[in-house]
Amino acid sequence: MIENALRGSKRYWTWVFFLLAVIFVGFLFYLKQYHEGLGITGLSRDVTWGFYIAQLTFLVGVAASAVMVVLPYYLHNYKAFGKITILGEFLAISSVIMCMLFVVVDIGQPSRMFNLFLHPSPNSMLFWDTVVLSGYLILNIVISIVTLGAERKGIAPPGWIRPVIVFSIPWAVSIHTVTAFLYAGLGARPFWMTAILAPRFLASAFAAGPALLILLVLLMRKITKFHVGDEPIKKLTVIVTYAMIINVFFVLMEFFTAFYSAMPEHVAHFKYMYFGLDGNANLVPWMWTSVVLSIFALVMLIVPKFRYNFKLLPVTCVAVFIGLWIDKGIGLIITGFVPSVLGEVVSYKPTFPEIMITIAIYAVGALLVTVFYKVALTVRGEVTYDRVRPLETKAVGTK
Amino acid sequence: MHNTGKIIIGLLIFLVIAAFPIWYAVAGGKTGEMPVLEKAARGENCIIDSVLMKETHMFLLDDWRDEVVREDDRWYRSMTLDSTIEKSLTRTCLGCHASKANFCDRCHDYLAVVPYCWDCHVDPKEFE
Amino acid sequence: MSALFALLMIIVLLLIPIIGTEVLGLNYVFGVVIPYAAIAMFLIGFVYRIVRWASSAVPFKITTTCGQQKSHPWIKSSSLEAPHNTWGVIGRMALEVLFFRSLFRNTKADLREGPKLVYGPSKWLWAAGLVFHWSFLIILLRHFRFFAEPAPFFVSGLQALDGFFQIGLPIIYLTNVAIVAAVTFLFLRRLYDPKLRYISLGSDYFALFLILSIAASGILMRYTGFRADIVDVKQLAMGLVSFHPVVPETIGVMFYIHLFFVAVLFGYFPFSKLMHMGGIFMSPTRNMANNNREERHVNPWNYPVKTHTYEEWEDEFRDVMKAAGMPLEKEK
Amino acid sequence: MAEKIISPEELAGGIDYKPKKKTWFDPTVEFRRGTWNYAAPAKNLEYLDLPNPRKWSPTDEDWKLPENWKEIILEGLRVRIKRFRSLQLFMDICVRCGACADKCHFFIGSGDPKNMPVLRAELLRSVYRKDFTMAGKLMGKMVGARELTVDVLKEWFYYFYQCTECRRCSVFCPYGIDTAEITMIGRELMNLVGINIEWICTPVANCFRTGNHLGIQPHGFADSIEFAVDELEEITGIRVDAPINKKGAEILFVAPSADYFASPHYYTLLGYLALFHEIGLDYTWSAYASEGGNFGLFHSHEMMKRLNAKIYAEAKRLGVKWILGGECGHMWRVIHQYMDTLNGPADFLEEPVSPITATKFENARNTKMVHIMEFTSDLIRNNKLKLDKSRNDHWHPTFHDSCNPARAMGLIEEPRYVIRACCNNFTEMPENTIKEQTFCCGSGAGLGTDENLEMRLRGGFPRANATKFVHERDGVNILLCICAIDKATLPPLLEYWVPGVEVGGVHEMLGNALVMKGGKPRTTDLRGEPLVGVAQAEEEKKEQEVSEDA
Amino acid sequence: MGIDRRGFMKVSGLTILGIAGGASIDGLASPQTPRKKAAEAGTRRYAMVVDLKKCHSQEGCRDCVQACHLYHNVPDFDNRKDEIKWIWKDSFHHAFHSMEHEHLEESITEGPALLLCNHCDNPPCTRVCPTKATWKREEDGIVMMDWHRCIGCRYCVVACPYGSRSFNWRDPRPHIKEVNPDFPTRTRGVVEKCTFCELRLAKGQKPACVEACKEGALIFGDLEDPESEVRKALQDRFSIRRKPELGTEPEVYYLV
Repeated sequence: MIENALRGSKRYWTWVFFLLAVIFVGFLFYLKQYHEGLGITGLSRDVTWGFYIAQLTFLVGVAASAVMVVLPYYLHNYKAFGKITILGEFLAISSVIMCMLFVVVDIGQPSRMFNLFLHPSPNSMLFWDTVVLSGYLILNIVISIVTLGAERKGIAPPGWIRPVIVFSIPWAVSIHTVTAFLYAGLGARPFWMTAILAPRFLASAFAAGPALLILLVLLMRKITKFHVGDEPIKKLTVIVTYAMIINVFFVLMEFFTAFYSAMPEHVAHFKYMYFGLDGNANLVPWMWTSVVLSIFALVMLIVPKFRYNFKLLPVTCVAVFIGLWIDKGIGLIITGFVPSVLGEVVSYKPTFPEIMITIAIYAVGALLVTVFYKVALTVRGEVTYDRVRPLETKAVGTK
Repeated sequence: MHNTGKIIIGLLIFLVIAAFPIWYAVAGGKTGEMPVLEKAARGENCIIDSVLMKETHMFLLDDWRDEVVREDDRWYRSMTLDSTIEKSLTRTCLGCHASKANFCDRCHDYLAVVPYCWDCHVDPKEFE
Repeated sequence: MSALFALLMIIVLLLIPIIGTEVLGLNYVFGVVIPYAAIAMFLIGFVYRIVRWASSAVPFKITTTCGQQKSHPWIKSSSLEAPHNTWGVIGRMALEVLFFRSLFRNTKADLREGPKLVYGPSKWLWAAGLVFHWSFLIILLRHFRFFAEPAPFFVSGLQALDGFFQIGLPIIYLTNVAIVAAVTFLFLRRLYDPKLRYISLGSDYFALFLILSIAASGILMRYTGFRADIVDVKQLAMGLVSFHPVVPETIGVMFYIHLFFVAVLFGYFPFSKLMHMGGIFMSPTRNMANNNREERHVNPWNYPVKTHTYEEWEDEFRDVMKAAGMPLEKEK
Repeated sequence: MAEKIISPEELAGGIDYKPKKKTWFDPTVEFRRGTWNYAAPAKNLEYLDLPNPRKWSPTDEDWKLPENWKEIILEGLRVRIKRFRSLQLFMDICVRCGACADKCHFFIGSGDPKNMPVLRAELLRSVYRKDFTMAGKLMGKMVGARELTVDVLKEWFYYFYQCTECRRCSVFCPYGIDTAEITMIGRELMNLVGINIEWICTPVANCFRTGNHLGIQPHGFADSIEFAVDELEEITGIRVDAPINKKGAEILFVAPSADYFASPHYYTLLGYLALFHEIGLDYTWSAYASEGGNFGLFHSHEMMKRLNAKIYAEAKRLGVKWILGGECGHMWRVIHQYMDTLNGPADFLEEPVSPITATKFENARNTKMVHIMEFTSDLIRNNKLKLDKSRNDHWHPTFHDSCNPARAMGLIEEPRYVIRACCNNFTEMPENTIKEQTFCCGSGAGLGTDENLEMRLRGGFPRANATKFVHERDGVNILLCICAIDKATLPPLLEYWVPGVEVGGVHEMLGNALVMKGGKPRTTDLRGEPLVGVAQAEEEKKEQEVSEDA
Repeated sequence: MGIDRRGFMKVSGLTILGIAGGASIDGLASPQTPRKKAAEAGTRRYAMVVDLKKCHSQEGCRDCVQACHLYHNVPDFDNRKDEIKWIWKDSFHHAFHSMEHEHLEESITEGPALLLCNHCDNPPCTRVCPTKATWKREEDGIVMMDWHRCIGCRYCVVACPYGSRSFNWRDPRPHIKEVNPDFPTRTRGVVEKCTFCELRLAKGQKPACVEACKEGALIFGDLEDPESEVRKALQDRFSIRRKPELGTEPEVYYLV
C-alpha cells in the first residue's frame, strides 16, 4: 500500500518536496536549539511553556476529533461516514505524531526522553499523557492498516478489529481529557483551575477537528477524483455547529465565574487576554480576532441557509479552525503564565527559530496527511479505477 | 561477456575497504602505542582492585550517583584501603588522580569513549 | 530438527574457546592464530568465490524488467526498475543493496472462500532484513574504535547517533537492541511459517544462531559483569592489524568467546550462503541494462549450430510452392 | 477437455499452503494424471539429432536411460556452470528467505511445496552441492545436499515441467534469482539423456522443418493468409494485399504461427492485415521464417539458436530494411534478450524507422526488430490512424500482461496506450496481478497440453481469479493479451474458472476500431459479432417486421 | 581479584540489566554512616526561618545570595529571560501577593523578601514530575533534584506556585564567574533549585546562605526537634508562609 505514496504526479511531488524543504529548514533550527538550548526560543523563567506546548494541546484535540466520524459509523452504523472514517483516522495519526514531536522539541534533554518509561511515575499527568497518546497512535495505526488493507483486498476486515475500534472511542476522549488534566490540577495556575477545562477542550476539539476534516475533504473533491458526497459533509457540519455552540457556551461560563466572583487571581488572566494588563496587551488583537471569527462562524453555522452552502462552508470552517487555534494554540497556554505566580506580567513572543520549528512540525503533519491520504485514495481508486461507465452491454460479446 | 574489468575493480574496492585498519595503521603509524596513565598523586592502592576498577569503574560510578543523589548514601567502605571514603567523582577519584586530562581522558580518547559525566561534573584542575 | 542441530553446533563452538582459554590456556591461539586464520580464510575465500563466479560467462543479457522499458520518448520509462543505461543500473543496484528494493515489493497471497485470491503487502521480512543488515554494518563500523588509532572520524559520529538516547550505562546502542530483535524475528519466522520451516536448512539456522551468539556475547561484555578490559582489547586488535600481535593477560573468557564466534563467521563466510553479500553485485538479472535491442551483447562461447537453411527448405517444398504460385529462388 | 475435471470450488478448496511432509529430501514423485506431459516421440528426436531417442513414458518404472546417464548430467552441469554465471550464482547465493514462495502461480494453485521457486531451484541445487561444493561433500543433508539418483531425475522432470519460466519469482527475489534460468538448465540437462516432452519437441521439429509449429507446409501457409484476406474483405468490403516472400519489401513481418491457424489469434491477424493496408505499409510475410514463436527456448539454448537463425537469414535473403514482430510473448523474449547475441549482428539491416511517421526506433537500433505495439502506439500517437472507439463498446476489456513482454522486455504501457485508444471500457485488474507482477497463463514454456490440464488450471488460477474479480465487479468480458500461448490457453482456463470472459488480441481491438478509407460501413466486429448500435437497430427492425407481419 | 571481582561483577551485571529496578551493589555496600542511622531513628523536617526585620537591617545586602550561588555554581546570565535563581530578593508584594490589605507595617512591606524553594511538605512540583527526577526526601523533608534524570519538561516549574524553580535555557558554564569544583554545574535543559544545601548538611555544615548571613536573619534547623532554633523562633514570633491557601505547607517561614 505504501508504494502508492512513492508514485505520483508532478503536483504531488512538488508538494512533497516543498514540505520536505520546510521540514529540513525547521530541522536545522532544531539542531541549533538542540546545541544551544531552549534559550533560542521566547520562553523564559516566567513563561516556561509556550508555543510548542500550545500546539500540542491544540493538536491533541484534532487527533481526538477522529472519534466524531468513527463513533457514528461504528456505533450508530451511520453509513455515510464509511468513506471518511479512514480519513479521520489518518488525520488522527498525523496529529498524534505532531503532538509527540512538539513534546520532543519542548523538552530540554530529548536524549533522556526514555526516562518517561524507565522511571514511570503514575502521579504525573505528563506520564499519563504519554501513555494515552502512544496508545492512541498504536490503536489508530492498527485500525487503519487493517481496515484499509481489507478494503484493498476486497474482503471483510477481521472480526477482532471491531472491538479495537470501539475501544478507540473512549480512548480518543481520554487523550484530550488527560491533556486537560495536565493543566487543570495546578494550584499555581488559577487560570487553568477549572473543572470545565476538559469538557471545554473536547468541545473545541470536536469543532476544530471536523472543520479541518471538512476542509480536507472539500480540497480533495477539488484536486482529486475522490468524491465524498454531500451527506457526510453536511453531517460533519452539524457536528461542528453543536460543538462550536457548546464551546462558546463554556467560554462564557468561564467569563461569568471569573468576573462575577471578581477574585483578582481569576480576573487578571482574562483581563490580560482581552484588555491587556499593566500596559501589556500583546494577546489582545489575537483574542479579539478569535472572538470575531467565532461569532462569525456561529452565525454561519446556525443559519441553515449558510450552513449547507458549500461555497461558504470552507470560509466558515476556516473561521472555526483559526478562531479555535488562536484560542487554544496561543491564548490558553500563554495566559496561564501571565500574570506569573509572583503577580508579574512578563510578555512572551515566540522567536523566529521557534516559529520555524513549529512550522516544520506542521509540515511533518501535512506530509503525513498527504502521504496517508494518497495511499487511501489510491487504494480507493484501485477499487474503482478506470471504471469509465457502468456496463449495460455486459451480455453482448459473449457467445 | 565476463565483465572482468568491473569485477576486478569491485574486488579491489572490497579489499581496500577490508584492509582499512591495516593501511590506516601504517599511515597513522600509531599502532603499538598504549595510553600511558598518570600515576595517582597519592597512595598505592585504588579503592578496589585496580584491574577490576579499569574494567568496571563506569558501573561503580553509575551506582554511586544513584546512591548519593537518591538514597543519601555517601560513604563507601573500601576493602583495599581499609577505610571509608566519600562517593565522589571529583573529590575522591580526582583527589588521588590529579588530572582528568592525564588520567581519564587518556583511555577514553584511545577508545573513543565520550562519557557525559563532564557535562556537569567539574575537573578541579581546569579551574586552578 | 535442523534448528536443533544448528543449536548443537553453536554450543560446541561455544565450548571451544572456553576450554581452549580457561582450561588449556591457549590464549595465543585464540587471540592471534585463529583470528588471523579467519581473516585469511575470509579474504582469500571471498576473492576466490568472486573469481570463480567471474570465470563463468554471462552469455546473455537477461535483465528482469520490473517496469516500463525505454521506447518512445512520450512514454515515461522506469529508469530504476528497467534501467536503460549504466546509470540506471547503478541506481537499481543501489536501491537493491542499500534498501532491499525487491523485498520491499513483497506481498502475501491469501486464499479465501469463493475461491478468492487476495494479495496484501508483506513488509516484515523487508523491515527485519533491513534493520538487521544496517545494524550489523553500523556495529561493525563502530568496532573500528578498536582497530584504528586514533579512532576514525565516523566512529564518534556513529556512537553519538546510535547512543543518542541516554539509556543505561554504558549507554545502550539502538543497533544492539535492533540486531537482536531483527535476528530473533528472522529466526522465529523460520520456525513459525510452515513454508519457511520446510525450506530452511540447518545452515540457515546456523547462520542466524551464529550472528545472534556474536551479538549476545558482545552485549554481555558491554553491559554486564562479563567485562573485558577494552584497553587490552584494543591492544590486541592493534597488534593484529600492525602484525605485531600481543596477547594481554587480563582479557576475560567472554572476549575470547566473542572473538571466536566472529572468527567462525569470517571463516565460514566464503563457503556459505553469506556470500550473497558479494553475489548480489553480480546477479545478471539485476546488474545489466535493459537495452538489449540497442546494444549488442556478445556470448563468449557462442558456437555454430546446425540450422535448416532456406536452400534446404526450398528444395524440400519447391513443388508445392510452385503449385501455389509462390516466389522461388530457384525454379528447379 | 478429455477428462472430467473436478469443479473449481473443489479444486481451489483442496489447496493447502502448509507442507504435508517434514522435509523435502525424499524425491519420490507420484505421476498423477493431469499433472505431467507426454514424452517426446523418438522420430522427432531423431530428426533433430537429439540423444537417446526411444519410446517411453514418465509413468514407466524404467526410463531407458543411457548407461552413463549420471556422468552425462554431471558433466553437463559442470559445463553449464562455466557457461552461465546466472546458474553458478543462483546455485550459491540463495538464502532461502522465502520471499518467492507464494509468488509462483503453480504454488498458489497447487500448494505443492516443491512448486515454491526456492525449492524448485533446491532440486538442482541439492545435486550441485553434493557434487560441486566442499560443504555439501562434508556436511550432506545439513547443508541440503542430495545424491543424484533416478528418483531425483524423475522429480526434476516433474517439477521442471511445472515451471513456465515466467520470471515472477525473480521480481521479488532480493538477489534477482530467476527460476527460469534454473528450469532452462534443468531441462537442458535432461535433454542430454533424452528426457523431454512431446509438446516441446514436436513443435520444435515441425518448426525446424516447415517453418511453423504445426508443420503446415508453405502453400498451406499461403492459403491461410489468403483466407484471412477474403474474410477481411467480407467484413470491411476492402481487399487488402498480403505479400509473401516478397523480395525488396521494406519490412519483414514475423508473427507467431498460431495467428494464422488458431482462434482467437486469427482476429488479431485480421487486425494486422487491416492496419498494414490502411497505412500502406511496404511489407512482406515469409513462409520460411513464418514462425515468430520459438519452442527452442523451452528446450535448450542451442535449439533456440537453431530455430531463431531463420529470421535474420530470411531478412537478409529478402533484402528488407528491418523486421517487425507481431503479438507474441516468448517470441519476444527470444528476440529482445537473445536473438542478436545468438545470430547477430544484423549489420545487413538498417536501423528501424517507421515509414509512416518517420519515428526512429532507437531502442531497436541494433537488433533491428520492432514490436508491433511500439509500432502501432507510435502511429496512434502521431494521429496516423482514425479510430472509432464505439465499435468496441460491446467489449469490456482488461489487459493481461504476458510474462515475457512484461518481465523480460518492459513492454507495459504501449499495449495499454493502444487499448485505451481503441476501447471505451478498459479496466485494470488488481495491481498485484498486472504489469511486472503479472501472473502467467499457467501454460507457457511448452506446458499447454491437454494431458497436463489439471496443472494448467491450477497454474492459471491466479490469473483467472484476477479476471474473475473484474468480471464480477466491472463486467469485464474480454481478456486482452499480446501472446499467442495466452490466446491459445486462456480460453479453456477462463471457461473453467470464469465463464463469460473471452480472450482477444490487442490488434483485434484495433482492427475493430480502425476506420478504413473506402469499403462498407461495418455492422459487425472482426469476430462477426454485431456492433452495439447495429445490434439495437437490428432488434428494432426485427420488432418492426414482426409487427408488420401481424 | 578472586572473590572480590566475581562478587562485584555478578551484582553489577544484574544492576545494569535491571536498569529500572535501581538495585544497588549490596556486596560492596558501605557500612551505615552515622547520619543514616539517625535518619532511621526518627525523621527530621528541615525548615528555614527568615527574619524579615533583621534581613532589612542591611539594605542591599546580597551575602546569602552570593554565597549560595558561588557554592552551587549558579550562573549569572544578567537577563531576566534566562535567569537562574536559587535564592533571591523580591518585593514583599510579589512574594505575598495575596496579602492585599493596604496598611501593613511598612518596614515589612516596603523591604524585600528573601525567596527560595519552600521545600513544601506537600509539594506540587514533585507530584507532576514524570520521571521522579524531583522528589521529597522522606527522611528530612528536602525537595530533591536529580539532574541526571531530569528530561527538562519544566512541568515542575509550571506547577510551583512560588517561582522557585529555574530552567537552564542555555549552557550555564560560560556564565559561571567562578567555578566551585566541589559542586557540579548543570547542563542545559534541566531544572534546578535550592536544595537546602543537602551536600553541606551531609557534611555537618549549615546551608551556605545561613552561614553567610552576618545579621543572623536566617535560621535553619529541624522542626521535629523541640529544642531547635527554628522551633524556638517560630514559638517566639509571629510568622507567615507564602500562599498557605494552596495547602502546600511551605517549610520556609517569615517572621514579621
